[in-house]
Amino acid sequence: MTGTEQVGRAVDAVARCWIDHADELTKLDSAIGDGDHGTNMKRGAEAVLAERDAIVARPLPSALQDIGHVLVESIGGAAGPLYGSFFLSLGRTVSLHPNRDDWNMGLRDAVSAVARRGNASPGEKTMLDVLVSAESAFSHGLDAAGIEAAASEAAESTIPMLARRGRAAFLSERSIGHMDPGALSSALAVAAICRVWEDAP
Amino acid sequence: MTGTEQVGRAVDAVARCWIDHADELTKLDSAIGDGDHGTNMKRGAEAVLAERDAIVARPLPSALQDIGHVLVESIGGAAGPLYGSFFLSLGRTVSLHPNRDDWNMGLRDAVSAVARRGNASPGEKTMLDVLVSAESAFSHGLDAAGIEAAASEAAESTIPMLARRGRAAFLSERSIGHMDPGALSSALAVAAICRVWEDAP
Amino acid sequence: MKKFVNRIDDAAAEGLAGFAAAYPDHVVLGENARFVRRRHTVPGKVALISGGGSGHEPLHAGFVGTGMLDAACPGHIFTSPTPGQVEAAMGAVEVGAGCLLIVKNYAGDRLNFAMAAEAADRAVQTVVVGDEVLVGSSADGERRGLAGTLVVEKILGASAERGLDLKMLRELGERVVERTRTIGVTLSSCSPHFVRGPTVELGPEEIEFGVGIHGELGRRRASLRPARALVDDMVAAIIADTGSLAGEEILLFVNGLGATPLMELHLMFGLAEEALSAAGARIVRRLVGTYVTSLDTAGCSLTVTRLDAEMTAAWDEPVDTPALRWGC
Amino acid sequence: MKKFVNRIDDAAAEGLAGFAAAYPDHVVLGENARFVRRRHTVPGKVALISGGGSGHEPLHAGFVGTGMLDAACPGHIFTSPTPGQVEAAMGAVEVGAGCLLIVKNYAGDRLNFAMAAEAADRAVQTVVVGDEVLVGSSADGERRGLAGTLVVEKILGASAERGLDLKMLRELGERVVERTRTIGVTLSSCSPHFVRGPTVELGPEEIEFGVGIHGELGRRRASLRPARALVDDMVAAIIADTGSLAGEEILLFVNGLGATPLMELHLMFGLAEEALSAAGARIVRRLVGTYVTSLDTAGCSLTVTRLDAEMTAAWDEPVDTPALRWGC
Ligand SMILES: Nc1ncnc2c1ncn2[C@@H]1O[C@H](COP(=O)(O)OP(=O)(O)O)[C@@H](O)[C@H]1O
Ligand SMILES: Nc1ncnc2c1ncn2[C@@H]1O[C@H](COP(=O)(O)OP(=O)(O)O)[C@@H](O)[C@H]1O
Ligand SMILES: [Mg+2]
Ligand SMILES: [Mg+2]
Ligand SMILES: [Mg+2]
Ligand SMILES: [Mg+2]
Repeated sequence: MTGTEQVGRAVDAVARCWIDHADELTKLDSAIGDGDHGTNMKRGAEAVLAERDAIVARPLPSALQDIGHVLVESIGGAAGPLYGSFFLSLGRTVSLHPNRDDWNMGLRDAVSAVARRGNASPGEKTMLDVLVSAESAFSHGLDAAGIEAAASEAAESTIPMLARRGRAAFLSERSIGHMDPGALSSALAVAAICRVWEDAP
Repeated sequence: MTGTEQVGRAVDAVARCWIDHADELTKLDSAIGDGDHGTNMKRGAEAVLAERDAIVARPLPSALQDIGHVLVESIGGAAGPLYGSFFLSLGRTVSLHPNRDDWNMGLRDAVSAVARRGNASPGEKTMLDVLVSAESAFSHGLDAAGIEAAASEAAESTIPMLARRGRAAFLSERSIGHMDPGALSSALAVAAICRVWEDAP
Repeated sequence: MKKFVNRIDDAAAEGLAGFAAAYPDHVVLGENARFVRRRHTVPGKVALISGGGSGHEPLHAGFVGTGMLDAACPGHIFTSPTPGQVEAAMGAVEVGAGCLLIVKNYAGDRLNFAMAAEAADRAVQTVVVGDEVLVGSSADGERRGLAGTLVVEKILGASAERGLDLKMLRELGERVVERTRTIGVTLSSCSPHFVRGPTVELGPEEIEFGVGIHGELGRRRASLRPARALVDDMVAAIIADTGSLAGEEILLFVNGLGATPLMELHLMFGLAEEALSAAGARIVRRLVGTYVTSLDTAGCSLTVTRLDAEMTAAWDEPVDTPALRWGC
Repeated sequence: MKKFVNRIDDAAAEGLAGFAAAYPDHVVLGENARFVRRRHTVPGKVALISGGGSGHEPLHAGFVGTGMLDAACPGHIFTSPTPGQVEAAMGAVEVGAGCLLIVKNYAGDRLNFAMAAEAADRAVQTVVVGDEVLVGSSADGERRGLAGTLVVEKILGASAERGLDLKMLRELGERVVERTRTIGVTLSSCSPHFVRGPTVELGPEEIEFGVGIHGELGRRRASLRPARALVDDMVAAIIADTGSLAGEEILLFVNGLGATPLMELHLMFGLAEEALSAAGARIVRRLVGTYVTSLDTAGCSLTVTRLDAEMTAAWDEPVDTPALRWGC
């Protein structure tokens, strides 16, 4: 499968996943936020799907940056700029035909771009906790299943955390006991990508 | 028992009755009105009770007119002017020591004062239906129990009526099947007065 | 229904006291809060006095001030004020040119204001406001006084400032009432302080069509549908009452009944403008917001006034009241 | 929760379209409704731009016009607008004196407005509004941007009309934020279009104390008590944050969160004025009404701004926007 075909299938899988789990994300964001994360991610997914063919037809770096722009201009809220920064950064660093090391470097930069943009660090009950875990699993050479598990565990790990960033931070202790909605949307995306990667490495 | 003593006991009985049945009147007025008849009549009762001794100390005609003024300035809404007109008229026509015929003429004038003030006629699902029945029972020489029964039946008779006056008239057919709140407050008052009258004719 | 309140019986009085505290430059509370009057009366001007039960805020006290009312008499919640309150208000604001009483078409309001007018030893005239669109079988019935009351008070207020006398004002008022039609829809009834729970229970898919402003039953129960369908029904009911609006210059006023967010009122306004334009009407003046309410009722009303030059000019005149302010 | 709506996803856009239709003389919708701008810009004036998720109406688009904002960017319900919207607004209303972005203190608002500022090829400065009173353990935390945003926008709007430059406006804005504190209380949370039922379930005797304007959980759950007790707690929390208000000249602004009737807001205003006066504060300016909301939330907020001469003068300047209008 060509690179762009794989990107296309990843885009479809992530978008499908965010759309299918919108209600779940809404429920989480209702508990410690304002309830819009589900519709925000669904809107972002639909916007990318609407331009999927054009995006996939472009060279990988541009395709990834296009995805970033589309997400920034469609999701809104805190999640938009953060997911946008991730793909914009990834698109700027990966080469045309990246090998695992190229992806490794690209993902590392993308995760730190998110951290920088959101001025957050791991352990603050945000999507960053999942992105950091997934990236580190990838950089340690784990396979798709291993990376997916790391992401899922990271999402679970946000439940006991005290939120220090984002809307949930306003609740202090009351944020404890709930999974962070952005952490789940990130873990869902990682899982979707891993499955596509697994089917056609 | 002197006249004024009897008026005092009648005032206490009617006021006590309106206060005790406030919730019931509220429920009826919620069904086909705006729900305030219970509190309106309770407020009127409390206002008269507050001036009870001063009122009772005065000659009967003035006492009745004072009751009318107090009710007008305390009940408000449609019920205020109507109950007020009743007592104002009664106070203007009864003599200092009225016999049954004097009361008869006074009550007849008072009921027509209410009809004039409200521009209503019997059968329009208002308090007038009860006042007319009670007055006619009185004028036909019935005893306290008979008058009380007539009033109570008249209140029941408003249930199938289509309201043509007051707030309930706006509901047309939807007013059918509910007792008119003003009819109940009038029937309660008649019953209270009859019992006082019965104990000490 | 949870409320910000201390003693239930004091809810209206404490609300009025807070209102007066909030607008010291505009209004003054009459003796033991029997009425609210504008701070500065205008020599020679006809005094405009209105009032009614509390629970419709900002109506009527919110419309006391330059270009609108001289005084408003607030009764208890949903209970018309007493003749004594109206008489006291007349005594406070009448300056020799007589009083025009603006009375909504309810038995309580008409009875109490009539007793005040009878007892008054000054020139008093009355305009009864009945702007409700009659729906179905009630075609011959009485029209309730609804949100159109604001339009009447604004147009009469400006005209009184311009010096119209009592008779001309009453006639203008009656003409405005004739050309003003309102229809309301409720999604959930209000829960008055004296009623445990809502006055009318509506199911999740039920609405009341053709409603008043006292939480009472409307003309008929209907089912909840998308806003466009509701607006089309409301506009159709208005036109069935007024006759064709084709070519008419109209004021469109979409009013919230107390607990409907502005986003939804704006949405209904846009749909109403579309529907009326499609019916050939020309919207030349516009108002949208929560002005004539029924405590915490979720719902809204559409008011259409067929304007003429005099009414449009009066509508445009400056007004400076707590709830309505433009041009000064 | 029943609403006036067509398609759920179109609720905000159709509300905005209705808003623009209702105020044709005040505002113009930007290309595919990405922003709302005032009809007439003022040459040489610093452009004031704000925005945020929809659902807070009339904030922010209702404050576009003379003496307040030049443009407002509405996002989806409770979702910050995108950088592209802010950039488009800047392009439409900046007239050479730069843009001041007024940004409420939420991650989404700050992230999106920051990306727009970074991409802009014009002078841009930002004022972050965090006026929330911090309660208990969160003493060191972030302050949410609440109803005080209106005060900041009014004072900066007037000052920009008077010709203050970008730097002076930003400094004034930061000073106003520093001197403005808001605390809110919710009786029942809102039911956003995308959430089946309320965001937060509150029992019949429960309230949320120290709330935001997105229907989210507040600082703590508390029990419903008489209004006077609630106001005393709110004022105590404000003073615990600001320090004594004795001798201070203050603006008191009591704001409805969307579904609270005016009678209750007036009642809360009266109690707040009493409590603050008892604490030695002098109330010199007043505002009460439903201005900065959270869809259909039943609740209210108390905002206190410690005024100085410059702020008071700016507050008094004429303003002509859809939601706030005096002096012109
Ligand atoms: N500063 C931040 N750094 C990293 N992630 C953040 C930050 N702020 C918010 N988030 C993420 O955004 C998610 C919320 O997204 P969303 O609900 O769409 O935005 P909003 O909070 O503006 O409504 C949170 O669950 C969290 O994972
Ligand atoms: N025109 C009228 N003639 C006689 N009785 C009337 C008339 N209008 C109203 N009523 C009586 O008043 C009662 C309602 O009183 P109340 O609820 O206190 O006033 P309101 O309708 O103003 O809220 C009705 O039940 C009816 O009996
Ligand atoms: Mg959210
Ligand atoms: Mg009633
Ligand atoms: Mg009533
Ligand atoms: Mg949000």
